[in-house]
Parts: sequence; C-alpha cells; structure tokens
Amino acid sequence: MPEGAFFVIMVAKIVVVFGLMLLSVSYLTWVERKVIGDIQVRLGPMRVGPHGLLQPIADGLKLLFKEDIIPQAADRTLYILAPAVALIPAFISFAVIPFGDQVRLFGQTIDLVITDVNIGLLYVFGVASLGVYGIVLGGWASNNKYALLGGLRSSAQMISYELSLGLSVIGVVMLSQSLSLVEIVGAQARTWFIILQPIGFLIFLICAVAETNRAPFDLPEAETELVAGFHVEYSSMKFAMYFMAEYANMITVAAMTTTLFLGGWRGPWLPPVVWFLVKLYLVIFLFIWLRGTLPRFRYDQLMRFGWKVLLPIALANIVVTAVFVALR
Amino acid sequence: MSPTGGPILSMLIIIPLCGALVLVCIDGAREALIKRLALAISSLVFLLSLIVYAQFDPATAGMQFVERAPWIDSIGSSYLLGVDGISLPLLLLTTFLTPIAILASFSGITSRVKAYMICMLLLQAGMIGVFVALDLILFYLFWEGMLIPMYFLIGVWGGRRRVYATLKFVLFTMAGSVLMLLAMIAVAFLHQGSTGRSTFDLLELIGGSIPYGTQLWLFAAFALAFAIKVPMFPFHTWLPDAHVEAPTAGSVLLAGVLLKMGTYGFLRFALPLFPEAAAAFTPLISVLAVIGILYGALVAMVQDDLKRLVAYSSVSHLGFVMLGIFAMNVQAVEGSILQMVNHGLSTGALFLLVGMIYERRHTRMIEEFGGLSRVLPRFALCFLVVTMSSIGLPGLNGFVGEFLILAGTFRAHKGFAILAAIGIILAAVYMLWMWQRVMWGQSRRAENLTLNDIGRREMAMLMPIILLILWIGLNPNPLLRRMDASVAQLVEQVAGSPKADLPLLLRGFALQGLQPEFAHAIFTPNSQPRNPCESWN
Amino acid sequence: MTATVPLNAYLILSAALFVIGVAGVLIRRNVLVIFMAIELMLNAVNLTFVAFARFLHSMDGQIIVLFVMAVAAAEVAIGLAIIIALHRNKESMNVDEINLLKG
Amino acid sequence: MIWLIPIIPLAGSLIVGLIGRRMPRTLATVIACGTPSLSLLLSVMAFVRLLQMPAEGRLLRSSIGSWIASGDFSVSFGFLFDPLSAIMALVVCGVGLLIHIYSIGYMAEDRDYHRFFALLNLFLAEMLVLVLADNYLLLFVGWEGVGLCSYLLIGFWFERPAAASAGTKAFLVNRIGDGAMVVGLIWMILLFGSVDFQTVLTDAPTVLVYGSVTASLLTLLLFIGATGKSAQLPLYVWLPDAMEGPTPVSALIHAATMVTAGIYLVARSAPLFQLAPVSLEIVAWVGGLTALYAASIALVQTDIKRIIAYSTISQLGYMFLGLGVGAYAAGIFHLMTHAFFKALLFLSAGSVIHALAGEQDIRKMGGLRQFLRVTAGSFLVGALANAGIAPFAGFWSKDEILAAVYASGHGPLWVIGALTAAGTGLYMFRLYFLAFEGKSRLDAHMLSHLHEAPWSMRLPLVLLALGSATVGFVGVPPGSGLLQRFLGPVFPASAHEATAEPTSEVVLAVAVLAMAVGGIVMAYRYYLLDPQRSEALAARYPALYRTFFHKYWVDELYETAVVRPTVTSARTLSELFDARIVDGSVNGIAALAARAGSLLRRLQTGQVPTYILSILVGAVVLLGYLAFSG
Amino acid sequence: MEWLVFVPLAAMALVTAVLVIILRNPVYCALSLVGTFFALSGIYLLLQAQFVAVVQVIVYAGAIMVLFLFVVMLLDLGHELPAWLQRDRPRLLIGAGAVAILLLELVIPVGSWTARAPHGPQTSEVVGAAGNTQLVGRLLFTEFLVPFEITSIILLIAIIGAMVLARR
Repeated sequence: MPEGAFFVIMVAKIVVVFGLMLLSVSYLTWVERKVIGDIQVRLGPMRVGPHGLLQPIADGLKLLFKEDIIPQAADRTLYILAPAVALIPAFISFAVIPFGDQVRLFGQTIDLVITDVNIGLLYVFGVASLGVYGIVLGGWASNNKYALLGGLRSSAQMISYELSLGLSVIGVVMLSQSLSLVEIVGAQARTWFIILQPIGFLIFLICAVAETNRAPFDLPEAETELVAGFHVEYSSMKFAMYFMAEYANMITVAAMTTTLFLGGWRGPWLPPVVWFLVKLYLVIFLFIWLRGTLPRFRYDQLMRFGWKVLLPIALANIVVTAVFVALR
Repeated sequence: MSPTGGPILSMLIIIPLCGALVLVCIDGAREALIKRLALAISSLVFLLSLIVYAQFDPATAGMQFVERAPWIDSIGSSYLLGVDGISLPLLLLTTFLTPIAILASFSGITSRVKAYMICMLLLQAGMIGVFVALDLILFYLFWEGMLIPMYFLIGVWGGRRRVYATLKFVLFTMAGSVLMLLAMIAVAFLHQGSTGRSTFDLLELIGGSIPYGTQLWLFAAFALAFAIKVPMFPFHTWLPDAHVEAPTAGSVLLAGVLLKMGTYGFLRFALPLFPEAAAAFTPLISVLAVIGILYGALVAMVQDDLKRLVAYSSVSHLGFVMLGIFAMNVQAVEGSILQMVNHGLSTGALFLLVGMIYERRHTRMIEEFGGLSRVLPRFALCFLVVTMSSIGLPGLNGFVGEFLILAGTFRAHKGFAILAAIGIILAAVYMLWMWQRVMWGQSRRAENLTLNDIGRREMAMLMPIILLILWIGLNPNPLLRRMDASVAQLVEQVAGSPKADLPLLLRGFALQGLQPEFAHAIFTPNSQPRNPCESWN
Repeated sequence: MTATVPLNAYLILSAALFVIGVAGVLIRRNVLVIFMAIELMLNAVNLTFVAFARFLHSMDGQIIVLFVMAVAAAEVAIGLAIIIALHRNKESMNVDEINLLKG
Repeated sequence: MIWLIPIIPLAGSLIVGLIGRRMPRTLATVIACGTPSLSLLLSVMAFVRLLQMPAEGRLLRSSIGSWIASGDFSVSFGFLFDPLSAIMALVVCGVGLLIHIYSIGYMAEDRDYHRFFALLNLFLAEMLVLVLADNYLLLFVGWEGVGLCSYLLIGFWFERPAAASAGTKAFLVNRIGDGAMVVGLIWMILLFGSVDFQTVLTDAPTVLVYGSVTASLLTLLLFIGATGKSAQLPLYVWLPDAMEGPTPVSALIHAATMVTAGIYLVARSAPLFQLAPVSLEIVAWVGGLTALYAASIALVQTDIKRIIAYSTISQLGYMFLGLGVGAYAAGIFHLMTHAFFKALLFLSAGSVIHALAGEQDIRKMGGLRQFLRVTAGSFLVGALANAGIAPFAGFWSKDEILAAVYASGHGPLWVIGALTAAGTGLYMFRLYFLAFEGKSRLDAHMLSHLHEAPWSMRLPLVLLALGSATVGFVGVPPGSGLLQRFLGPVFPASAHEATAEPTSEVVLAVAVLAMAVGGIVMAYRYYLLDPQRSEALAARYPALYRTFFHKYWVDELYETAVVRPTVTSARTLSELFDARIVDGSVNGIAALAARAGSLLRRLQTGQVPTYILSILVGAVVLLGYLAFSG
Repeated sequence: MEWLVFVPLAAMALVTAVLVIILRNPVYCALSLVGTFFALSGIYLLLQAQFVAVVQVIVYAGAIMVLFLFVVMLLDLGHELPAWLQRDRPRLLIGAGAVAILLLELVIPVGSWTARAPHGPQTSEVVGAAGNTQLVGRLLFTEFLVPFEITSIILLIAIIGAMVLARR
C-alpha cells in the first residue's frame, strides 16, 4: 500500500468515525429523551422539527450562545481545560474498536477499524482511566464544595469500578488469547462471549454503567444532594462538552460491550457495520432503559457493591475461566 | 545415612519445630493441653535421641548419622548434620534436659503459657541444631537462632530486671558471634583460595593449610565468641544477671545446655580448624580458665542470692572444662566433655531446686532461709545429692569429670592442675556454706516452717537427674567409650602442632598478623573483576 | 543524524529526569510534591530499564519496570496514607516541620 | 564375695533411709543393725579363709567391673582382702556393730532415728569401701564418702548452729587434705599410669628413685590428705568441733574408724613412703608433735567429749609416729587397740551424757560412780588402756611404738612420746576423777533423774571393756606377736621395725609406764585429793594455762589468717572487681556506644531532604566506584 | 524517523518534569507529572515496549496520579513560596554538584559497558513475532514467578497498611 494512500485512508477513517460519533452523541440526547419519555408515558421533545428531530441542533445552538461564566474564585486554567480533558478520552477510545470486517474500496483493502493495536483492550482501559481527570479537575477547579465533592466521589467511584471492569474482561482475554480487539471479535466467530462469559458480561455491563456515571450510579452529579455535582458551575459550551463526553463515553462503552461480548460486527445476512450499529444501539437502549427504571444508589451502597460484591465475583469468574481454559 | 535409614537427626530438629507449629494452632486458653503437648513432644525427641545413642558406633571416630543436602549452593553451604563422640553426650543432655525444663515450668509459668511453650520447643530445636550442625553457616544459623527464644524466655517471663539481663545476654553473645561469622567466611574464602572450591563443610575445611599468622586472628575471633558463651573470665558478667532474671526452666537450659555450646564450639570448630593457633593460645586460655575456676568460686562464696551463687559456680565449673579442653589429651578432653554433661545435670538440678523454693517463698536470698532440712526432708535429700555432685564427691558424676580433667591437665601442665585442685576445695567452701545457711541451722523466717515438701511432679523432674548423677558417677564408661575414638582423633589432629608460649603469641600477632592472602581474602570477595552488567542477561 | 536513537540518548534523558527529580526533592517543602519528585525519579530509572531492555535484546528490563510500577503503587498507597495521617496530626504538609525522626 | 561386705550396709542404708519411716521401728532397727552383723560375718569368713592360706600369699580379690576407662587410663571397682584390710575390716565391722547396738538405746528418743541409722550404715559402707578398695581412686571414693557421712552426722542436729558449723568445718578442712591427695593421685597416674595398689606398690622401687624429690612430694601429698582425715597438725582443728555430733558418731567415726583412715593410707602406701625418707621423717615428727600438742590441750579442757577428742588426736599422733619410724605394724596395732578403748571411752562418756540429759561439762559432774556403776567401770578400763597401763591394750601397742621410735634412733621423739604418755595419764584420770569420783556437784534435779543406761547401751560397753582389756595380747610378745606376724608380709621387708634388744625394751617400757603412772598419781593428787591445788597450779603458770585452755589460739589464727582473708578478698572481688571493673567495663562499653549514638544522633535532623541528600551522595560515590573501578 | 518522535517526547518529558518541581500549585505539579508520564509512555512505545507503555498510563496516570490529586484536593493545600527562595543554598549546591557527577558517571562508562554486556535473545524481530505482551506474560509467569508473587504480597500489605493508616 503506498504511503500516501495509507495516509488518506487513515484520515478518511478518522474523519468518518468521529463525525459519525459527534452526530451520534448529539442525537443520543434526543434518543434518550424520547425513550425516557416513552417510559414515563409522555412524548418527549416534539416541537423542534418532526418528532423533535431538530431538538439537538437547537440545544447545541442554545448552549453555544449562552454566556460563558467563569466563577471568580475558580482556577481559570483548569476550569477551562477540564471539559476538554473529559471529552478527549471519550472519543479517542474509539480508535481501536473494529466496526466491520475488511472491505475493498477504491482498490484498497481497508480494515474497518481506525487502527488495530495488539494491545487494543489495554489501550481502551488506559484511555478510560484518564476520563476521571476531567471530572476531578472540573470539580476542583470550580472551587465549589458541591463540585469538589462530586469530583472526589466520581474519582473514587471510577477507580473502584475500573478494577472490576478490568477483571471482568480477563475471562474474555483468556478465551481469545489476545488483547487485540480485532482478534477478540475474530475469536467470536462461532460463539459470542456472552454465552461463555455470562457473569463477565454482567459485571462488565454494571461497571460500564458506573464508569459512565449514569443512573443508577450517577452519584457524582446527584442533583438531590450535590445540586449537580462536579459541573454545577459549568455553563454554556463547557457544560456541553461534559454532556458530550458523557454520551461519547456511553457510545464507547456500548461499542466495547458489543465488541467483547456480543460478537462485534458479526452477524448473518446484514452487512457487518449494520450489525455493529444494531448491537451498539441495543446496548445504549439498555442503558437508557436502566436510567428510566432504577433509582440511584446511596454512596456507601455503591462502594460496598463495587468492592464486596463485584470484585469477588469477578475474581471467581477469572478462576473458573482459568480452570476451564486450562482443561480445554 | 544413619543405620536406621531415616534422617533421625533432622527429625530431632524438626519434631520440636512442628510441635511449636502445632502449639501455634491451639487456643491459648487451653493451658493444660498445651503444657502436656509440649512435654510430650520434647519427651518424644528424647526417646528418639536414645535411638541415636543406642545405634551409635563407639568404634567410629568420624561423623555418624550424617545427613547432607544442598542448601545454599551459591556459597557452597550445605545442610550437613552428623554426630560423633564429642557431640553425642551433649545432644543427649539437651534432649534429656528439655522435657525436665518444660515440666518445671508447669507451675512457675502462669502467663502466656502458649508462647512460653513455643519458645521452649524452638529453643530445643535450636540447641539440638547447634550440636549436630557440621556446616559452618548452618551452625551459625542455629547458634544465633537459638538466642531468639532465649531472649524472649528471659525478657518476657523473667524477673524484675529482665529487660536489662536479656539485652545484656543477647548483645554480649552477638558481639562475639559477629566476629565469628566473619572468621567463618574468611575460613571459607581461604579454602576457596587454596582449593578453588567454596565450601562451609567443616569436615572438608579441617586440615586446610591456613598460615599461622592468619590462624591467630581467626582463632581469636572464634575463641571470643565461644569464650563469651562459655563464659570464660572476664566475659562472664552476663551470666549471673541472665540467670537471676531468667525463669527456672530458662536457667536450667541456660546453664545446662547453652553454656556448653561455647565449650563445644572450641572442641568442634576452633581447635581442629586452627590447631597451631590453638596451641599458641593454650597458655593464655589456660590461665584464664584457672582464673575463672578460682575467681568464680571465690565470688560465688559471697553471693547472697542463690541463683547468683549457682551462676558463679558455673563460671568456676566451666573453667575446669576449658582447662581440660586445652590440655589436649584424651583424658582431659573426655573429662571435659563428661564434665559438660555433669555440669548440665548438677547445675540444671540446682536451678530446679532453687526454682522450687523460689516458687514456695518467692525469694532467693540465702538469708531468708535456714533449717529447711527439717521442713523439706525430700527436698533436702535431693539437694544434698546435687550439691555433692556439684562439688565433685567421688561416686557421683562430678568427680569423674573433674578427676579426668585434672589427670589430663597435670600431664600437660602441673601448675594449672594444682591451682585447679584449689578450685575443688573452694567449690566445697561455697556450696557447703550455702548449704549450712539454707538447709541447716534455725529457720530465720516463720514462713519457712509451713512450706510443703516437694511433690510428685517435682520428684519426677529430679529423680531422672539424680539417677543419672549416680549412674554417671558409678559407671561413666558407656559415655566415655563412645567418646574415645572421636576424642583420640581430635587430639591427634590438634596436639601434633607445636606449642607456643605467650610472648610468641603476641609476636605472632604483631608480625604475622594481617598477611597478604588473608587481607586479600577478606577485602576482595571475588577474585574475578566484577562487571555490574554481568547479571543483566 | 542517524535513523535510530542511540541508547545514550535515552540514558541522558533518563539522567536528566532523575536529576530533576532529585532537585525537586531537595528544593520543595511540600511533602506531596516531594513525593511526586520521587515518582519522577522512579520513572527515570524505569526508562533506563526499558532502554537497556531494548538495546540488550532482553525483556528482563521491562519485567523489572512492571515490578517497579507495582511497588511504586504500593508505595504511593502507603505514602499517601501516611501523609493523610500526618496532616491530621500536624496540620502541615511542610517537611521542615515534620521531623519526628530527629534524633 | 568381698564386694558384698561394703554393699550390704549400703543396701541397709538405702532401705532404712528411703523407706525406713514407713516400716515398723523394730524392723528398721533390725535391718540397720543386721547389715553390720552380716558384714562382720562375711569379714570373719574371709579372714578365716585368709588364715588358711600360706603366710606370704594371703590375698583375696574380687572385682565388680570397670569404673572409669579413658584413653590409656583405667580403674575398676576392685576389692582386695589382705591382712591389713582384714584387720581394718574386722575393726570397722566389729566396733561398728557394737556402736550400732549402742545407738539403739542412745538415739531411741530422737525423732530422726531412721536418718541416723541410714547415715551410720552408709558410713559403714563407705568405710569398708575405703579399707577394701584395691586401688587409690576407689579408696578415695570411700575416703570422701566417709567424709560426707561424718559431715552429715556431725551436723545431725543441724538446728544447733554449733553443730551445723562444726559439720561444715569438718568437711572443708578435710577437703583441703583431699585436694592435696587428689593432686597426689593424678601425679601417681602420670608416674605409674595406674592407681592400682598392685601396680603402684610393686613398681614403686623401679619408677621412683630412693630419696628423690618426686617420691617425697608424692608421699607428702598423700600424707597431707592423711593429716586432714586423721586430724593431725595442722589440719586437726575440725575434730574437737566434731564432738557436736551424737556421741555414738564420735565413738565410731571420730575415734575408732574414720580418723584412722589416714593411718591406713600411709600404712597401705608403705612401699612408697619407704622410698621417701624425708617424708617418713616428717610423718614421724608431725605425729609426735601432734601427740604432745593434743595431750597438752586435753589437760585443761572441761568438756568430757572434747577431752576424749583431743586424746584421740594425740593417740593418732602416736600412730603416725609409729608409721614415721617404719613401725607400720605397730601403728596398725595401736590403731586396733585404740579403736576399742577410744570407742569405749566415748560410749561411756555418751552414757554419762545420756544419764545427765546432755550435760557435758565435767566441772558439773563428780561422784557419778555410785550411780553409774557399769559406765564408770568401763570408763575406768578405757582410761587405763588409753593411759597405757599394763596389761591393758593401750600399753602393748604404745609400748611397741615407743620402742620402735627409740630403736630407730629418734631420741627426741621418744622423749616427746614419753612426755605424752605422762600427759595422757594425767588428763585421762583428771577426767575420770572429776567425773566419777569425789563429791557430786550435780544439782538435785539432775540427781533425781540420774539413771543407768539401758541394756542395749550397757552391753557394748561391757564388750568393749573386755576388748580394751584383752586385745593387746594379740601383739604380745612385742615385735613378734600374732598380729605382727599376720601383718608382716604386707609391709616392705625393710620396714620390719628394728627391734631393740629385749632388755632395753623392758627398761623403756617400764620407764614409760612409770611416767604414765606418775601422771595418774598427779591427777589423783591435784584433782581428787585437793582440787584447790589444781587451781593454784593454773594460777602459777597463767600463760601456759591460757595457751592450753585456748588451744594455742589455733582456731583464732586460722580464722584471721585463712578464713577472714579469703572471705574478705572474695567479697572485694565480688563487690569491687566483679561489679565495678569487669561488669563496669561491660556496661561502660555499652554506655560508650550509647554516648556515641547520642553524638551521631545529631546527624539525624529529621529532615527528609537531608536524608535524601545523603542517599544521593552515597549513590554518587558507589556508582563512581562501580563505574570507574572497571 | 525515530528522532522525530523522540525529540518532541523527550522535550515534553523534560519540560513537564521541570514544571513538576517549579510550579507552586500542587495540582499543577501533579498534572505536569501526568504529562511526563505520557511522554515516557510514548518513549516506551518507541522502544517497542507497548505493554509497559500502556501499563504506565493505566497505573501511573490512571491510578497513582489520581490518588495524588485526590489527596491534594482532599487536604486542600495552600501554595508555597517560589521554590528557590526556600532552601538553604549549601544543600542545593551539594545536591547540584552530586547530580552533575552522577550524570557524568552514568553517561561516560555506559557505552563501554553496553558494548561488553551480553545480549539477550529477544531482538526486535523476536519480539515482533511473538508479541511484546505475550513475552512479558510468559517471563512474568515463569522466570519471574516468585518476584511476581512477592509483589502481589507487597501490594496486599500495602492495601492493608494504607487502610490502617488512613482510618480514624
């Protein structure tokens, strides 16, 4: 492959993927409102455009033009930097997630993944572990006690659940004998890992929800006690960035779930990319459903659950899987 | 391998260790069970050691029941055990005294019984290890390791000034042993230098050609460690303190076994490894031994604490042992070994007896007693036998050892033997004077009149010792016969070297002290140039 | 300029980082920052290991780095716990005021 | 079979001592007195067998087995029964049995009846080991063993402080002699490679040069041991104090048997002493001087037992005198007769004390003959024998010794012996007259209690009195009596005492007898006829009297010259040297370390950056070494 | 080509490292340190140590520095004076001198050492073929198993220790 072509294809993939992601993120807000609306037996946004389809654009414009307030006592640099720190990891995780098989286009064989790193899974975790900075820094830089508490809570929560998250996928790694996401998908040609790793899947799912700070684990922004948590001071575009980060994270996590447990882009009849998106949105729907259904945890319950329930189960899962793999 | 085919020496070490482990797992509140278990374990070890005794071949001079296994290959140290005629009596003494000491603790120890018994079993394992280890590093391991339980025995269950005493004991001993460790390493390096093989195997190291000047230094290092343990005058002051503060069983084992490690060390290591240096040091050490005999006896005479008195008497008795060892002929050395056993029995029993009246009266001051013979007739009888054994009454064990030592010493140096004979007189002085004040006369305190005579358990502790005292006194040959071959070999190894006198010794230090090869061995650990990157492969 | 970066470049970088770490320890008063400087020094060492691993064709260096990281994690956990405890007792993060070890 | 002789009393001792309290008293008594009887029986049987043998080969041996074997040295539990041992064994068993019987009555009231008999039996066993052993080391076992028994029996009434310290003193003084003896034994091993009598005594002429220093020193070391046991100058001091023990003990141990062990040792070692004329000379002089010295002290003492004790010392001196001039058989002869009459004297004294409920001061007695007829009679026989009045036993043996002294050319020693004989007559009869004759000085209370001893005490008295009167005839005619012929082969040929011609011997005997009688007459005049005159005599020579009375201040001398310096120096060593200097330097080193630590402590600023800086500098140095050393 | 990656990363590492020790606000220090870690991670990638690189991010950036931040924020530390005004000069001078020597010591002999030092079997080709992570894993669970287990015990102890220390 000529170097130029490689470069072009690379850029193209990046542009397409991130463009789509941005779009998804913005429309995810609409989806969520719609689904929640349905769950709560109401209609959700209906005014802007048909079925409120243009609502995200309107929201975006509104946030863009609102006054950007920086509190007097805030640490300006970090205050500004924090939303970006939150957003970037959310997006770049996607770089290693395969969303389709190889396709031939313009005479080139193109992998439908931005880059296949042999330690892709670790990369995702590495990047995911950075997400916490945005929240912590935002919370601290606001110089507001609610914000700080929200930030600290979130960091504690994310570090705690990251542990179980990581442990829950070890079973998958053991079964697929690889850290590369492409190969993990390849390993699921016959059986999805959700079948082989039901417990791992459940833990992963729960932890994923916690990692994204979504209900029922949305303690960092618990309105009732912390007003709005770490982003209480944020407004305008910075607030939008946090918002986007959350939804981008949701997509990433859903994509990971798909890739690790649901066979990735694999599926009969339909093209791989479609399969991938279908599974992705099913998972996202699950997230939204959860939010519409479950009440919020209390903080101590949350921590106890993470350390005393999920962690041991995840460890047990690893042991069982290891025995299984060794005997095979 | 032993005639039984089993690693019986290892068993002797491992059983108490396992026993300690078992005790760890038992609920500390079940004191009766713990006590009985500890007693049973140590008795089992004693029974096993009797097998060693029975199967020991008196005709063999070398090591028997040898066990060898690789241990720290990188420095050539191995797990090497064995007994010969020199260590066998001491091994038996150890296994014999430990159950008695444990039995003695049944009433005296009321707090932390579990920890105490664990310490006793660990101590037993360590002591046995010292007497059977034939690898320098292994020996050192046991030698130092055994300090730890003893440290706790004195430091936790001791008397009022226990912390002072136990620190003094441990630091004193450590100070000596560190130098010994250095010397051990030096010996191994020198051996490597001459043969190219790194080893700590004593049997292999003996007979190595270490230059005279170097030998002096190395011998001095070993001798210091052992002399402190013995203890020889003037390194003895830890002993009275440790004894006074230690619990009864601690004193029994301290006097009965631990002190023998020093004298044993001379016989097993210092003399055969450095025969010429040993010959050069003989005058100095003999003089110190004689001073120790007389000094210990004189100082014992004026003590008012029974335990202190017995402690100083140990200094005197062990002076005899040292004198015999350095007379370097068969009678003297056999007498010394026998005297080690005798001292273990008689002094051990003395400490038991003192412990018994201490438990009844909670004092050890001589002036508090008097006329105990009337109140405690059984006690008096036992005490009498033990006292007589201690002052060397013919027909009891003490005499045989002392007499052989004197006979051998006289052969080597008449003056020392005559001075030592004065020690025999003084021994009678302090023991009988004590006896007169404690057991005879009128009781000086009303409390003494209502004491209970010793009971069944206490008789069970004393009777074996007393029977042994009589048995060795009347028939020491079974022990002596087992020593004969080994001692003869040792004497042959050592006595062949030329004798030197004190001035020559000092000159040897001054002129030949740090010889180049010695310095080389000490300061450059490895003869090849070192490259830090070597290990990064 | 050659195509590959030589070992010495990594070593010099590592040394520079180490030195910076040392300087940090020496000039800062805040315990936390000193702690960070120590982490910096550890990282400098790690770099050396990885570089040697690469140039000596041996993975051992990388393994060591992993161990260093694990131990560093442990160290940080304990260290921070100590700092919190210190802060509770002394209300200060200033090393000049923390001299309980003074003989 | 010989070995049974000492073993039987040993068994008796163990039985009576350990379980005697749980058996009926009669049974215990039977056992306690039965064992000496058995031993006596066995001894007599052995003696008879000995007599059936040819005169030159009279020897029975028996060995239990090896005792100590180490290297080239070995010694066994071997017993030997030759004429010398036979005499000793018979005396020990015979007198011992009588004293056992006596003790039944004497100790009847004592609460430690069993202990007493156990110890008595044990003593007998040890004494028999001593006299029957076939080597020096086994002899030493008995030697120290009897010492132990003596110690325990002197301190039998240990609650009396005097008894307790007397026991200790006896043991310690003996121990000094024993120390010398041990040195002698180990030297013997070096010289002969053995301690067997057979080997040593046979090889002596080849190994030792006649008159050499070695021979002298070796024999002197043995003799020092003997002086301790046999209470000779300068180690006699324990014996008078030993009278704190029960009287049967004094009779058995401190008169008849144990104290004669030294005599036995020297006699047994005759071939050795024969090679050391200097030693023999010393033995003779020590014996002679002791005899006179002790007699002089006995003249003025007031304690009935102590007078007899000094008399014992004096008589032992006679025996050594005899040995010293080579008259070994005469020494043993005197030993034998002395055993009878001295035991008799002590037992009689014991009877008196028993009757007077413990009173021992003769100044408070007087006129006892009318109350204690048997006792007085037997005492008189003993006193006559002791004073050497013909034909009682003491006369014959003492006469033989003095004759030998004279014949060997030791004129001065003969004079000393003769003077002692006079002194003996004087102090014995002073005792007799003051205690048994004259007016009674007892108070009324005493008088009402006065009673003659029970039969068990009277019987031994009578038997011993008979013996004291007649046993001397075994040595008649002097020099070639039954005894001398029996003992003859045991002693070296050169040691057969040079007998003076019969006429001069008779003259000498008459002279000595006259002096003894003179002493008795003097006693009669001064103490019975006119007691005031004795006080006037004392007043006329106050210095002499005080010297005698205070026993030449020897106890005080030893106290200040030996005991106190030892204790003081020991105390100084303990309190100053040991605590301050030895232990002080130890603690000083520790303090030094602590001081150094407190100096070094300043390096510990507690400032973490400082520490890190030091680490850094250290790292630089270390790394520099590694980097540039190659 | 490698230089193009190396130089910016090295520069970033140095700059952020310097920032760590001169910035007054501990939060900024921590963030700078995170920057250093990232730069180092990049360099590790350059050195074909992908696994280490990622672990560097996960452990250091993701866990350790978050803890730091956590503590900084929890304790709410004030700002200190500019660093170079605080310290006594001698110490700084000694430190600087020692550090200079250290640098020399490190750099000068290293060339000669590496030339002589034995080379292992894991050339970049081998590593490329087998995979960095696989090799690390294999070594970790075979040759370095014991240290690995010990490390896990250390971590366990650290957990307990931290909990005990930080309680109350």
